[in-house]
Amino acid sequence: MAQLEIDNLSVEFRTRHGVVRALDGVSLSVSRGEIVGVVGESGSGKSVTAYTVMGLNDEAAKVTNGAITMGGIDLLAARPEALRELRGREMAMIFQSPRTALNPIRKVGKQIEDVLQEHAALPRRELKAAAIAALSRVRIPDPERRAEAYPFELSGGMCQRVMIAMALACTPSVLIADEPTTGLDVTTQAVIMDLIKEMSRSTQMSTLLITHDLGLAGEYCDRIAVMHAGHIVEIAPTEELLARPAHPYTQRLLAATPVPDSRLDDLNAIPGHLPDLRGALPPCRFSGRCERRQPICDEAELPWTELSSQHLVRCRYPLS
Amino acid sequence: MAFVWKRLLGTIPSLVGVVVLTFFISRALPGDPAAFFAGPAANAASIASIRATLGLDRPLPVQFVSYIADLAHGNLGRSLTTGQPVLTDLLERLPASLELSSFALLFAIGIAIPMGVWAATRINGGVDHACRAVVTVSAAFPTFFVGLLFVYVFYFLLGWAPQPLGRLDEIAFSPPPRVTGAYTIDAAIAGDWPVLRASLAQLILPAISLGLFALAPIARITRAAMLEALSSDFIRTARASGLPVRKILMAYAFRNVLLPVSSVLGMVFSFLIGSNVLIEQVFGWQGVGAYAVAAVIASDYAAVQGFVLMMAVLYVLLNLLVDVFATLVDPRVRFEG
Amino acid sequence: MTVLLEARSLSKLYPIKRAGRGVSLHAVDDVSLTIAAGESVGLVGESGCGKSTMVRLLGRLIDPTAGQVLLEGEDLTAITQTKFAASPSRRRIQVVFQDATESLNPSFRVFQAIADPLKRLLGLTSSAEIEQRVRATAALVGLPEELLQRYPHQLSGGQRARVGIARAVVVEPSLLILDEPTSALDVSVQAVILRLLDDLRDRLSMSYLFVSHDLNVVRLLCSRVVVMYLGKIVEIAPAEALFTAPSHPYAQALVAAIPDPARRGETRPRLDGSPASPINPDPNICRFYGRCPKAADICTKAMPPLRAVGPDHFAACHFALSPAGAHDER
Amino acid sequence: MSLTTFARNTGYAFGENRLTLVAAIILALLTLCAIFGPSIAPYDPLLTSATTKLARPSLLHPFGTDALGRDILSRVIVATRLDLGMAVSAVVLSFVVGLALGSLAGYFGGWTDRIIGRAMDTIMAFPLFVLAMGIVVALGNSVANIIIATMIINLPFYCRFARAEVNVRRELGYVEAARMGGNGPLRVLLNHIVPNILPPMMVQASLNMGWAILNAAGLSFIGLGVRPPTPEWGIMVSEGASYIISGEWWAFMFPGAALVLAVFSFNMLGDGLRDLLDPRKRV
Repeated sequence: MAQLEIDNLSVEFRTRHGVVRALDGVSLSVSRGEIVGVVGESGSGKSVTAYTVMGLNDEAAKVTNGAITMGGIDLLAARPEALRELRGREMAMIFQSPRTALNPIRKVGKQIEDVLQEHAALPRRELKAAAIAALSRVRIPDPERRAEAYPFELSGGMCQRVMIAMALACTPSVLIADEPTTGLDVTTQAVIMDLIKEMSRSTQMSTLLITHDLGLAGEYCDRIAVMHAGHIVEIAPTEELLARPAHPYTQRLLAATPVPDSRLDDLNAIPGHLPDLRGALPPCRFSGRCERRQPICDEAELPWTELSSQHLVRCRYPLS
Repeated sequence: MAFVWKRLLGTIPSLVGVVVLTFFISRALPGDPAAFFAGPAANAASIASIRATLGLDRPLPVQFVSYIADLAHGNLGRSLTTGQPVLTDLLERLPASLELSSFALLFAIGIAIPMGVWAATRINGGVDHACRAVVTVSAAFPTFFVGLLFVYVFYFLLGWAPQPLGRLDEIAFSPPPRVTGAYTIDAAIAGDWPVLRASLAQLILPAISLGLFALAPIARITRAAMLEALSSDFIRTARASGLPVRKILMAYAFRNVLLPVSSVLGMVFSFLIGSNVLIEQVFGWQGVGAYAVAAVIASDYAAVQGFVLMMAVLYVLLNLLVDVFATLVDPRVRFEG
Repeated sequence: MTVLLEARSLSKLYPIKRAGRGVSLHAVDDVSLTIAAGESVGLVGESGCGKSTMVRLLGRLIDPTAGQVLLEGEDLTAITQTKFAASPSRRRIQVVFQDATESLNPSFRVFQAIADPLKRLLGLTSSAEIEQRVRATAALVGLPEELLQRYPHQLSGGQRARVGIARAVVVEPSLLILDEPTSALDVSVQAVILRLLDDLRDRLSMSYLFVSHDLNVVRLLCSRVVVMYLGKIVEIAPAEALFTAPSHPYAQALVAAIPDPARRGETRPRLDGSPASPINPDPNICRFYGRCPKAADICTKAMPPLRAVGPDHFAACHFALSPAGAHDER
Repeated sequence: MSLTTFARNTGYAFGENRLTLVAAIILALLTLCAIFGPSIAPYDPLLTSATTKLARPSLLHPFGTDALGRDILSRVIVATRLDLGMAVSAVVLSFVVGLALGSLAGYFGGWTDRIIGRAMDTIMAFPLFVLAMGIVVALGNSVANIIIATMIINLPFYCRFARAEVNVRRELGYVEAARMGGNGPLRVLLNHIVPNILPPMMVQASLNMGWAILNAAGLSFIGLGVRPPTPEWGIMVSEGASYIISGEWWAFMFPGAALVLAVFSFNMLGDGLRDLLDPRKRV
């Protein structure tokens, strides 16, 4: 059984202007040591998925359907206190803009100690050494000195390493990385992504990588789920998805993403924009932008089409 | 401790500015001080002689130098009403004002900060509404009016408070032996409990009226800064790391609130010192503020100038304290300094 | 090939007063660069390498500490900032700024935003003519007419990007400097804007200086690429050459860092650590020293100059191979 | 902001926060008093009467009479013009001067900035009310000088606010774009920057108005500026204060309440305006 299992998850946000159906029937699983990418444009619901797993959504969010289990524990049914104890110990998260994600007036070593103190059964005097060990695991040079630094004294890439060290301090079994390299330089991005990949392999951690960059997901993920307007529209092993996209949106997204060998003439835009997630929505939320759309797409329930045991697509007329 | 010295040096321009501006207020602005001192009945000759004795016939730079020299000797001039050196007068009355302001500040901080923090953690809850109401109301009430209302309600109607005539009912009690000059502290030192009780009874209404006005900005900024801190990325990280709520609130959110709060304290001190003048007037408190108002009414020029200068210096020093505190709280300030 | 714009030994130093006299941040340090008429040049490098300062220097928004900017031989740096605003050359270099949201005046309607440069730079006063040109430009960049009366906050990201472009091209510049024009956009919108930009360059026969951190995007639009590192140019190369055979170790690391699904699982050389300080750097130590995998003693003794390593291909590294082959100057 | 969104936001600001609406109505009434005060007032505010000294509030004198038998209601109404007038003129003056100085300092930086900044720092180095006292004493005890003193102690807020806003915008893309578009420094400042900082500054001004009223009234309370028998709220409170301990509350209560009402309304209106301008910044 997969380490992290999201089953038919639906989430709504109550806002001033109506109920936003941010997620609808999202299913996804991550096995031990596996990296699964969740890719989509802004507003597709990929971050909401991550936050819901962590139980970090704000009060306006409401899970209306579905289940999330981690290592057999039902996360949605867990009491807040039990969930809090899981966070940081069994599941951890890293964020974009690592500099602001760290407490600006607390030494980074101390911030890691805070996590260890809460979750690791360590005597107080060993906390500091453990924090330094966590820093050196992510190959921060001179960890003793860096532990004494404040976030503003470190570069963005270094802060992200601190974040990773903090997330991995208690060797969690699930890591959620929410756009971990957005805003970092490409060279730093490569180093950070290498590190995440290495860590997830060496500790058999299940990693969910949230990103808008299909190229990045393509290089680092074992499987990729493509999201559009709160739906997962396609999920497949990376090579399969990149070589044989079955959903029109995936194909469009691939065509719009510049990769090293693409040419400007091949670059294609995706017509239209995300549908308004308030009010009535067709079963296929892409139908308004889809040129292959048939009348039935807006009427009947939308089935999953299984192209292979690993390749699922939520389209009645998948590309072949 | 290097940064403390740095801040100390940083106050020099402020102090220079204060001295220069005070000098200009006293000498270079329209209105002839000599005529002022001479009074309405004076003739040209008497004005000229006063001008000479005051040194006002000399060129401005020379006057400035002698002004600085006087200041260096602690000479702020002599009060027309008391006949004493202004500095002596002021130093004698300063502890009373400091006592009042300190109690007011303690009251304001003691209520405003917990209230602001609590309001921010339960936004739109009961405490939040109460916080907003208190902030709105207390910002709209002039201190002197609040003081008078208190006197009317607690002295005249309810009879709970003693007569608002100064720091101690001197018919029933005699002031404690002077150590700090603050009656409450001196009474405690002397172990004279009845006097301590009596002086506290006198202190409570003016301190609360003064504190209420200072409370609004502190509560407002605490609530806003706490809200901002709670919605910040690093709080999200702390939650994602499963830290306990208490730790998130205190070690993460609240410590980050101290910096904006300390930066508003400068403003609060400014309010306090200003409102102090009005409140002393209302409660017959024998501090520097009441002295200054008496001087204003009696056109006692040197006394008012001395008061302005002393308050400015005090304010600069208080701001220095705030700065040092901010530096201790926030490492970033240390590095920018 | 005629040279449109030439930067000669441009430097921009920002004095750091707190640190004392003579201490300054070397944002751009002795950079020379040419852009030919009709050419599209890419400028890449990590944040803090001096890209944005270059944009402002070449756009004549700030004065260089030393060096010149020449437009078809005319020394623009000899004209003061204030005079330049009114000079005829002003219209010939335009910039499309990063983050279209910040680069549009929130209180100007789209029409005003596009019309303002026409009034100031071309001195147009006839409202009929202004209106005609604004509409023509809006059509050119694919901006529907009904959007002209909107305010920026009523537009989508892609529409704002189009307004930013329209405002810059309405005066028909010779050089358009594009400062990360698509960094805030979703890929689907980015694709449209990139194609629009490519199309406009042909139609209006402009030269481009395209500043970006996304090498895949640079590759699509540019024929030549300039790589900067800590205020210095470390490599200039035809786009294909840079991506297939980068010469400078930094450029190599940069190209190797591009995410590429086709190279999954390969271990590629990675660039670790962070750049040296840009504050008063030692002029005799290669800026890349400390992070460079090839670092040797010579790198701390002399700053490597840009030298030819292939046709139109220059690199500033002691170990870059010269076109003749494997001789190096150790 | 288009007219419709403005209308929607206005409706929102009032609808969401009824206090703003109440404040606007009170301010409208106060403005009427300020303009037509002398003709609305039932009695001559200066008319003394030996027979009706310190009369309790009654139908004849709704707010009672003071120690000289003058009608307090009439005095409170007539004083509106002076109290609001002092505050409004001081705020307008500091708004204009502060905007000008702050914009110049923020846009040109360098020496301009240093000199203006140093001047503002010097003002801010004083406890402001105390400085105002000093200024009025030095310049002479008059209403005009109260306005000048209030203007001076308010100046740093506007100046710093404008400076910060200009400084932020100076580096923004749209200002650089305006320069690219051939606008000279003055035009950039006047056409592109100042219009965008006016709305937040107006909010600042309306929030500041209450404070200006308090300051001016505080100065008259301690006997500066306004001279008896001129009706003015601060001085009326001060005159009424002597009778509290003997229980004649109306002499200080009504002018004090007028003061509170005016300050409260301006504060509420300022809050409402801020919400209108930026609903996210709600505090």
